Amino acid sequence: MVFILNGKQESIEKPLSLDALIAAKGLCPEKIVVEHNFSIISKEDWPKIMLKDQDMIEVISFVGGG
Amino acid sequence: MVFILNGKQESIEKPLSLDALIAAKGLCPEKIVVEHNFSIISKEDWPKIMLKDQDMIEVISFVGGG
Amino acid sequence: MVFILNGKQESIEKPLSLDALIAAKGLCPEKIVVEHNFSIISKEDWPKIMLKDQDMIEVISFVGGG
Amino acid sequence: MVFILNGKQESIEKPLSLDALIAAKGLCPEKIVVEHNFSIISKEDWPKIMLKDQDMIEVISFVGGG
Amino acid sequence: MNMEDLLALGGRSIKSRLLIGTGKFSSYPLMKKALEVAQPDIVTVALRRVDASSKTDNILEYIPKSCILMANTSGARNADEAVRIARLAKAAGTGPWIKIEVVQDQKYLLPDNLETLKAVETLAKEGFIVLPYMSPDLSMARRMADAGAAAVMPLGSPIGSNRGVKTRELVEILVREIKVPVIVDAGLGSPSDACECMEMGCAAVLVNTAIAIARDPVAMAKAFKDAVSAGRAAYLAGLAASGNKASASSPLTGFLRNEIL
Amino acid sequence: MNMEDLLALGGRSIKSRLLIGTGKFSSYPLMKKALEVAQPDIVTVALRRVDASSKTDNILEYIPKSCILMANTSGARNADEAVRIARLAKAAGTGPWIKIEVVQDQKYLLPDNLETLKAVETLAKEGFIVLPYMSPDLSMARRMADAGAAAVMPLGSPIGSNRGVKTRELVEILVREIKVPVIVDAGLGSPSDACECMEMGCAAVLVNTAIAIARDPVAMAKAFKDAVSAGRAAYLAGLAASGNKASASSPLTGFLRNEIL
Amino acid sequence: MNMEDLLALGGRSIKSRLLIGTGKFSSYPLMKKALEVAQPDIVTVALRRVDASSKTDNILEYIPKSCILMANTSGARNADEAVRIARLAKAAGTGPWIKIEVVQDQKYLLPDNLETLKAVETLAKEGFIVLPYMSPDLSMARRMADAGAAAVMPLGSPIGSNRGVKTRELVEILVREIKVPVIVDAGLGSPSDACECMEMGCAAVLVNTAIAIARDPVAMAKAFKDAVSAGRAAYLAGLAASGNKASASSPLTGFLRNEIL
Amino acid sequence: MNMEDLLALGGRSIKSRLLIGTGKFSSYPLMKKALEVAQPDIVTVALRRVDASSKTDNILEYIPKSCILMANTSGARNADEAVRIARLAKAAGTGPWIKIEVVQDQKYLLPDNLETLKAVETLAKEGFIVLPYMSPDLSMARRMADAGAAAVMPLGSPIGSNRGVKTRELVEILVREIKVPVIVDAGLGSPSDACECMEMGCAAVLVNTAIAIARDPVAMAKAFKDAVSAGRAAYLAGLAASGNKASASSPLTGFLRNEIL
Repeated sequence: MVFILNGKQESIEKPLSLDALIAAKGLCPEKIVVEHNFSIISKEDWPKIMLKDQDMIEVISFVGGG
Repeated sequence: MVFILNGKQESIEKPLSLDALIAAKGLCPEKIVVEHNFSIISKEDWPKIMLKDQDMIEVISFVGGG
Repeated sequence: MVFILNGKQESIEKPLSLDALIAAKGLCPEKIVVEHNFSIISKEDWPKIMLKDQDMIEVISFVGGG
Repeated sequence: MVFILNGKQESIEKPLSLDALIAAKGLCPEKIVVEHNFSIISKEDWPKIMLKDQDMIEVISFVGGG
Repeated sequence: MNMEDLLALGGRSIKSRLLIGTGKFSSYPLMKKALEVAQPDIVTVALRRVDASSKTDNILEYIPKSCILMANTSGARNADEAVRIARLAKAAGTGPWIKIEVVQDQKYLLPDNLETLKAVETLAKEGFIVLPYMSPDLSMARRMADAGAAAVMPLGSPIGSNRGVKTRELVEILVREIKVPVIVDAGLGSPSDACECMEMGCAAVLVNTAIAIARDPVAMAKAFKDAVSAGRAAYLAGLAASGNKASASSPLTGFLRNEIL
Repeated sequence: MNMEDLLALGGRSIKSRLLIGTGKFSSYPLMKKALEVAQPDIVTVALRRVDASSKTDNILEYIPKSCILMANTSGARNADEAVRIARLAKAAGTGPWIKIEVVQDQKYLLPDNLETLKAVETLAKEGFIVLPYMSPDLSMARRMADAGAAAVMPLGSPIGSNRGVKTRELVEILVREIKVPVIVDAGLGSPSDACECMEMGCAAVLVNTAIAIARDPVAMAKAFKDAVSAGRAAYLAGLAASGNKASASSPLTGFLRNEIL
Repeated sequence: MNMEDLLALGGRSIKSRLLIGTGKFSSYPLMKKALEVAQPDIVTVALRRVDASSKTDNILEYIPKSCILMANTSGARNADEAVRIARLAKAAGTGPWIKIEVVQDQKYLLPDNLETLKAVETLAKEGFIVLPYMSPDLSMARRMADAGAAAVMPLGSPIGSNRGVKTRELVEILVREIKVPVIVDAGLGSPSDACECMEMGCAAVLVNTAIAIARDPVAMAKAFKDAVSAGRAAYLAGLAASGNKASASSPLTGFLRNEIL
Repeated sequence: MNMEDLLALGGRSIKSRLLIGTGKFSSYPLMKKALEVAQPDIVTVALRRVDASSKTDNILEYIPKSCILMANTSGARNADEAVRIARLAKAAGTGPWIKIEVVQDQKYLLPDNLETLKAVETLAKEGFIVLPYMSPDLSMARRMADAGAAAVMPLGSPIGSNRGVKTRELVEILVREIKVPVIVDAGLGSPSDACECMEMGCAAVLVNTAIAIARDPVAMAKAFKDAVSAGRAAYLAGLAASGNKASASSPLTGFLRNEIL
């Protein structure tokens, strides 16, 4: 099963929840916001979301900007 | 019966056609355009238009402008 | 005998020294400088200068300027 | 015997007049002005001037300028 | 100036890059003289209610027949009013050329880009040759061009202010980025302002007040005409770059030092 | 432009208010074409040591006979050198017209007003028609005029910089206060710069680099010629004042409101 | 500067009229130092996809906790994208403050006023405190204010160009006519540019590039801070009018003539 | 601002780069307050005949004792008069500091560079610390520096005109070429003008009218003080260059396209 993370296709064998994905990627929950198929998912809901085939996930954080 | 000519109310007793009105006002047909109740009336149709109560007539011509 | 003080002609009967003139005019020695016939006279020399006919005296002080 | 022409030292054996020098250099009299030891020499006087040792000659002409 | 340098506009080949407005002249005969010396291809006029009582002349009789008449929609406060005026103008005989002018702000007479865009869309569809007077903004100028504007006419400064090309920074960008001709309209106060616009690469300029209220409008019209062709010629001839240092235009003559080389 | 508007200068009546310098042209024939289209009355040249080895043409053959030749003293670093060059130029046949140019500063080529003044005094006494290139300073310009300068020629910006009239504030004061003609020399980079000078009331402008190094010097010469007459005409025609607010050039048409009056 | 002169914006009382952008600093610690000396109340940040591979720090840790964080929507090419980024930013914790930046043009990064207006309408309804970066156009600025923008942020010149307030003519009109604060954003290259904006009556300025890429960003941040309060103070203190003539600041001392009065 | 950034002038280390003139204040007490907030190191005064009848205060009592008093020679029309006033001022107790101001022109109050130079030569020899007010001309500024001027003070625009640095082109050249400090005197109308001068690299500015006739001279004095240090700090911090294109200060966020990389 494949999904798109920040524009890159990735594939997994066994089921994976959003928080497991974040953890696996070693991303710091405090500094990011996650969008799952165009809807923003609050941290507390990450465990409830199980990735499905073709899911599109965006993980965003702040950078310098004017 | 009353009508509005260029924003001024006027009243008449007997029926009057657009071309008769233009003539009565001494306006030169070549240099004007006439709007009757928001639709533009070409010169040849002036005789066909008989003024009705509350009609709104605009008679416009060119002036200097930038 | 006449002399010119700041462009105005004045006349006196009896001899007059510079310091007497300054005193007579009620000018405050601290804030002025005195020029006698185009040479600057220091305060201590004022008593030594006796006015002569046609002497030209300028009494100058500071004012605002850019 | 040596002389300076436009800043360059040159030497000659036998006597030479200004007009001979100009001719020898192939310069067109119409377009130049000649200065001999800081005085301007008119064309008619060129033949009269015999070069002397250490003479300084400037030959000038017009060029583009703003 | 190169005879072949014509401006393609509204399907016509325009020779004069000086468009002239007819407002504010002290008299029609004076205006006529000014137009005769300036020889514009395009002249703007406005519309107004006829005053039956006053017997004013017909301005059209004082505009050379050879000129393209372009009515403006001055007085319009929104797209609908502009469209209505445009249709009246066409019916009145100015043909398809229309300068869209939609103004809400009565103090600076600045154009309303959004209502102007709407009017461009409607009138271009109806076959008008549409020249919108606009506030110099790249995104709206693009939309007007895409909607069928024959040209865009950004302001140099407020109408009648004679302040010159105060919007140069933005107008230069329009010139580089917009695919239709850019014609600076409003605010040009002197021939050097008009010349500067042409040197920047503008396709043309529209001038009214600076000519009409000059002490001698006829001579001023001629001055603008010459300045516009000078500026256009300079643009075509390739202006030299400017620098921060000096660069001698004359040889730094050597002989004065009398140095022995 | 008014045929009677002639510039009285050095006892002559000058028709063209565009003086042209002859430096930096890529070739003499090209320069000749530029002069033929611009039709200047006064053309500047410089002096240089003849290089016997090189067989360059005589520049004078490429300058219309009708032009007044004015040699400049470029290369002079003080009054004495300027005087020496002026005398050489006269002997070489340019007649009494001389542009004094005394420069110490080799980076910006800015004129030395004090040495320039001394050269004016000497040469005016010798009967030269003296036009000093100067830094725009009222007190020195007055002295040059009193010493017999036929005109004063303040710089617009450094020679060859094409930066325009960066000294406008001071040049405008010279125009109002100096009794001899004020001719802006140096730095004018585009026809609009020259036009602006003329609108300010300058008597003329002297241009060289901007024409000589343009992509098309002949077309650029024509552009400067037209811009100068446009600017002069505008000055004579009386430019309208500029304001901070807008002022309608069209009637703010009433009929759109349909109000009952 | 008067302690009571606070800017009411988004329901807050803002003390510093210098808003600072966080892009382009060579390091976060350097940026932190600059923010510490400039003491802005409002600081802008951007959003970007996390790169799992790179372990970059969290910029928020380098911004004083006292600052209001305002995310921008840079990268958005239309209203929908801007709205989406705004919601993400809010979810990510910047709260309700959002700088709308919708850019189609990648060369000059000029804002798209129409798409920006749409984003203002949507986000203001959602309770965001919306500050739109916009092209200085009165009609669109009015619409943005009417749609609930907390302020309008016209550009001085293109982002990062450091060219200053090239749009002064139009920005001055916004200051006079728009009822919400006018904050000049983009293009300010030096403290004097920022000072000039404040003297014009702008409510504040937003600066990023000119500070971030200065040789010494910390000192430059302080310089901008001081120039902004100087300009604001001058505006409040009432600048004297400028004139064309001189007016002596010293008495023209009489005694030197030695005239007998 | 860097504590070590002191201006070496006349053998002193000057902390404030804002020199203040004392003319035109509506009252001495008001002037005193302005000087107390601006904390200038150098303050200028003028001389005048005492009017025995009027009992005006002594201005010196309203100037902080810590200030260096610098008398000006206003009213002088030539070098001799300037020298005479300088000597009177010294006798009156201002010490060796003198601002030379020689003016013939009563309309624009422009300095006479030649007479000013003569006064510099005489007074420098007599041990005065001479700061000549001058018309920005490189050759004369060099001579004044060579004659012993402690600094040169070119005008920004006519005295009291509040027009700003209209002579920027020439002043910038002085800053680069003259070995003594360049202090812009006259014409600065707003703090941003003063800030701009400092950013250009001027050593200091002298302001009088713009402060004295402001609605609130005390607040304006503070504004000028802050703007001057801001401009100086910016100069030291290295202003970034300006460009013609935009340069993004935010990443052009990629995620919005949802492209598959």
